[in-house]
Amino acid sequence: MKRIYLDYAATTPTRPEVVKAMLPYFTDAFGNPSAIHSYGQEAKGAVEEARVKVADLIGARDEEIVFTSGGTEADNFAIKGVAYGKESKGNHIITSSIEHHAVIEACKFLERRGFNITYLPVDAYGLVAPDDVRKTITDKTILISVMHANNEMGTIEPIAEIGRIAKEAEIHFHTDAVQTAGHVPVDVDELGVDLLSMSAHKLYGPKGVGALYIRKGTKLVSFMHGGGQERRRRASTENVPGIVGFGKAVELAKQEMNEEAERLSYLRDQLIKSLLERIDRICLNGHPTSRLPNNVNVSIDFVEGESMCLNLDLEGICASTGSACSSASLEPSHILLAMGLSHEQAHGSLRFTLGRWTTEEELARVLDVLPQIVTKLRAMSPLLKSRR
Amino acid sequence: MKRIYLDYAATTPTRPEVVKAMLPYFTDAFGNPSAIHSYGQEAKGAVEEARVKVADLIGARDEEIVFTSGGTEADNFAIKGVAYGKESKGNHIITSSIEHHAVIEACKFLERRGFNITYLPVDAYGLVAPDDVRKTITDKTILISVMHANNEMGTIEPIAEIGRIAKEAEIHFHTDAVQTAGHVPVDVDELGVDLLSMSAHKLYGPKGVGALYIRKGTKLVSFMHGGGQERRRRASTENVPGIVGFGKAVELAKQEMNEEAERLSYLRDQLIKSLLERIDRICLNGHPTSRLPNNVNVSIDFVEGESMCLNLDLEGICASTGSACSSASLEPSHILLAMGLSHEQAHGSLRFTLGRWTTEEELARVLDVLPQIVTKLRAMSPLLKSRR
Amino acid sequence: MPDVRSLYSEKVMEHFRNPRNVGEIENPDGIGHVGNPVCGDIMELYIKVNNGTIIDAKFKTFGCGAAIATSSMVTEMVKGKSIEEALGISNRAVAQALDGLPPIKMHCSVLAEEALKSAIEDYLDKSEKRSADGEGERTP
Amino acid sequence: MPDVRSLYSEKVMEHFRNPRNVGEIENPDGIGHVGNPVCGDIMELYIKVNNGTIIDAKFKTFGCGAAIATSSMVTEMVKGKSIEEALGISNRAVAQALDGLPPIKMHCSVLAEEALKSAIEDYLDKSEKRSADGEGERTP
Ligand SMILES: Cc1ncc(COP(=O)(O)O)c(C=O)c1O
Ligand SMILES: Cc1ncc(COP(=O)(O)O)c(C=O)c1O
Repeated sequence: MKRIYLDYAATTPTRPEVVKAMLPYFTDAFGNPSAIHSYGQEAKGAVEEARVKVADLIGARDEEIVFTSGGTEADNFAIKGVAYGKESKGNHIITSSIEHHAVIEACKFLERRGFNITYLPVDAYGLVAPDDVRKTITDKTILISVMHANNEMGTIEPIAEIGRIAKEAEIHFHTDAVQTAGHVPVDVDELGVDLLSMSAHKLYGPKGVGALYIRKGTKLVSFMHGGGQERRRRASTENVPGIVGFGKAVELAKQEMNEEAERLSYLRDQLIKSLLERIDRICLNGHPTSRLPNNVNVSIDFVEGESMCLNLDLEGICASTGSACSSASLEPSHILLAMGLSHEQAHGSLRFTLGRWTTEEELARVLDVLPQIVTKLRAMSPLLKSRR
Repeated sequence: MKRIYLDYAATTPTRPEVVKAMLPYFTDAFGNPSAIHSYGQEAKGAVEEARVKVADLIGARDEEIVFTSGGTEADNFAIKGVAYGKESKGNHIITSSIEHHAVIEACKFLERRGFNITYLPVDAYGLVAPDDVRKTITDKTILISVMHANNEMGTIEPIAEIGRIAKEAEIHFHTDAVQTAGHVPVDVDELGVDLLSMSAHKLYGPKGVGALYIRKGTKLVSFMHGGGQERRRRASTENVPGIVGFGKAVELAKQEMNEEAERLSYLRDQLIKSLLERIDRICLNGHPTSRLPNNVNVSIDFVEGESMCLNLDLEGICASTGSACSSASLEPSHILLAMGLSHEQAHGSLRFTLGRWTTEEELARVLDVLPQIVTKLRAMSPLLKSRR
Repeated sequence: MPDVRSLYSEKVMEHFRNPRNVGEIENPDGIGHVGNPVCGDIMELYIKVNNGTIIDAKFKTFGCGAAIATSSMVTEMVKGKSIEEALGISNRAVAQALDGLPPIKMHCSVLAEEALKSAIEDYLDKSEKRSADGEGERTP
Repeated sequence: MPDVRSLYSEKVMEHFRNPRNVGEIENPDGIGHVGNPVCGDIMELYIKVNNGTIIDAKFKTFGCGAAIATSSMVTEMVKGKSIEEALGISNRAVAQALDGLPPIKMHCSVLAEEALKSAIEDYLDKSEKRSADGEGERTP
């Protein structure tokens, strides 16, 4: 059975062109970029070439890009870096209640160490209100961090508006663009951000590499302490093949982004429409239009997400859920709860995220299989009965 | 011209067998290990298999291994993790003056934040005296961190002795084993360590992946905050291909370590002997016997390291130096200075580190070429004249 | 290429695919209702008792794969057992019968044990009440 | 396969490989001695002056590739120049003549400029002294 992968927001396969670009840097051009000899310098050159590509994708200058081990490190670096860099000015950080764990947990760590964090609420679509940001700013506020688009329910946030508010108030502004970079246009000046996180494995690059954009002049304490790599901003021997792969992936993404976003948005809307038609007591989570092109997230009443996913998996379909029962965490998605979903609804969420290899046929198969699974699970649901 | 790589301590090429093991995890088994579907679970299985191999190399249990983005992160995690985890007990950390920057800079970061760090001196061979450790312990000491072997001048430290002292005093003990794991026997129980850092790219694995061994019961605050990966100890989507490659590299290292160490020790001693014979006013840095099998580090009077390296590079020979002029840093090696070398000697250091593909012929070529280079540089050295 | 692995044992997946004893029992002798929407697992367990022996058991479960499999397994395990024997079924026994559960899913087996205990208590409460009622009938 | 790149420009490497004017000048008219072992670069620059024109320049340098190349380049640049012209040679001019230096190596060009200035000062000091001595000879 050919499997149908619809979990592109969790991770993407590395594109063959990307793997091909990486390969020489494992075995042949394997040098340490800090070394002055030819092996070192050819590795360094490759890293710098990738840096230009990544900068180019988001309208930044290459010296404003620092490579990291992924989106989580970029988020930790931005948040802890500004917190420690600016603590003489204040200890207040504004973020949202729908951030990725990498932002939320970094903030909670700082909270335990005396910082003061505001987690802004969102509306039923998952949108942060720029006005809430404005009202929450105090003279102790040193950082605002709001994600560009949510990984779970796909809502794209009004970053440019928040950027204007941050700029006016002269407060550093960070956005987690892990889900948008390479998928929708991202321009650091248009968004008005000082810091922006990316992760290669979300855009058909390798796992274990990401980047933090740091606008020139942004005061930041290092997160990874050690050697003088990345202009002394991030220590550790550079993951040269990973960085080269990231660069290649970004280059391809830039070329194909617009066309691909259009194709996926169409498939997304078709899938949403058909799901709502074929299954009763189902609702769309997240914003209907200010939404990632590849994200479909629904809650289906009376059934639990993991058991839907497992049943789909048995049919060769890979999806995900915000249910408590999802593998790495025991709480239901804080994101869905923040939007006002009940616990039952959060546990009944199902996310399909589409990607480069998604076809109409694959989605047709989902539409064939899912209603039966829902029927089967509802037959054993005590929730359905109690509502009869 | 076939290049001669003698900078294996800086980084090693990834072995072809390792690359081969990694490849399926980029494009086919590319899942996110946190996902419950089949793609996720096969990735998770691969990560767990690698964990068993890494644990096995150092005599640990697999649940005591946490994968990181490299040696630097492992060091940062260990040091900051214990500091924050134990700060209610005390704020004193003991380390040595010859640690890698990843340890030193993490300590300096903590120092700026109110911790109290002792940097123990070393003798002329680069050895830390266990007795110095014992004497420096106070009731506020929460961590001892001494590296297993030094990356620059190769001295292997008396870790087991220090381990006994740490155990007696009930203080967490960390060792940076980035240069030893996979090269000489490393056993966490024999060494008596609670925390141990490793990096894959130093043992023919890929760059951008490492591990921290955390003895069961060691209290540690997370460094990378975010999702629940690595049993909630290290967030971020696992670098699956990197981890698989690390596992494969470790497996091969374990099989071949003893034989390879013997082969390299012989070559090392030959090279040292011949260098001392053929060049005057040259001395060996580091310990003559308690020394990494692959490390040759000498200081050559009146000549500067970078210009020697560049000249060697022109002859196709890749080596490194502790001179200020080495690429990433502007200070001369703190390690050589800590051993009591003068600034001139530190600037005149040259390191050859041997590895799997090093042959006697390669070293013969070094011995052919280096004396001429030294002669040429000495002819233009104002230091030589002033000593005449 | 690596093996395709699964979160769960084959036994769990077998019970998840084909859960035994799904449904309700009309006029059950005991009902257990445990769990809550917050944690995401809700189980209802029905038993029919005859002469101190559980002769039938059914369940309805909202929850993850492990919740469904443990529900299915526990209903299988109790059938034909005396009330006392049934009370001796531990969550570990349920998990073991399924060839183990992932550590983070052990709470599902606890829930299954609790559902069973709760159904039995319900049965015991009712039968006390019934015998009290019966005595009542006899006395006046 | 990627290109083999170098830390330095071809011009730097050319001067590093074949440094011009290595050595000392016997009875020089000026000597500049700059740098120190701590920073790792030490330069000595010798000049021979005739009629206010630098007719020869030589150097000895302990230091990195950039230190050697800038020493070589600055000695080339001053030859044939008047003292005044030579004083106008900036470190940037030296770096530019080498097709640029990596940012962290710019200090080497500064050192070369300083070595030159120091040699010229030495020359000027000496010639003042000489002319003072000369005047002295004439007066009594
Ligand atoms: C929005 C968002 N931020 C951060 C991350 C973390 O990225 P990584 O897994 O590369 O650490 C992810 C994905 O996991 C994400 O979706
Ligand atoms: C002793 C030692 N510790 C730590 C590190 C850092 O490892 P990495 O480059 O993987 O971060 C290195 C090498 O760079 C090292 O030699």
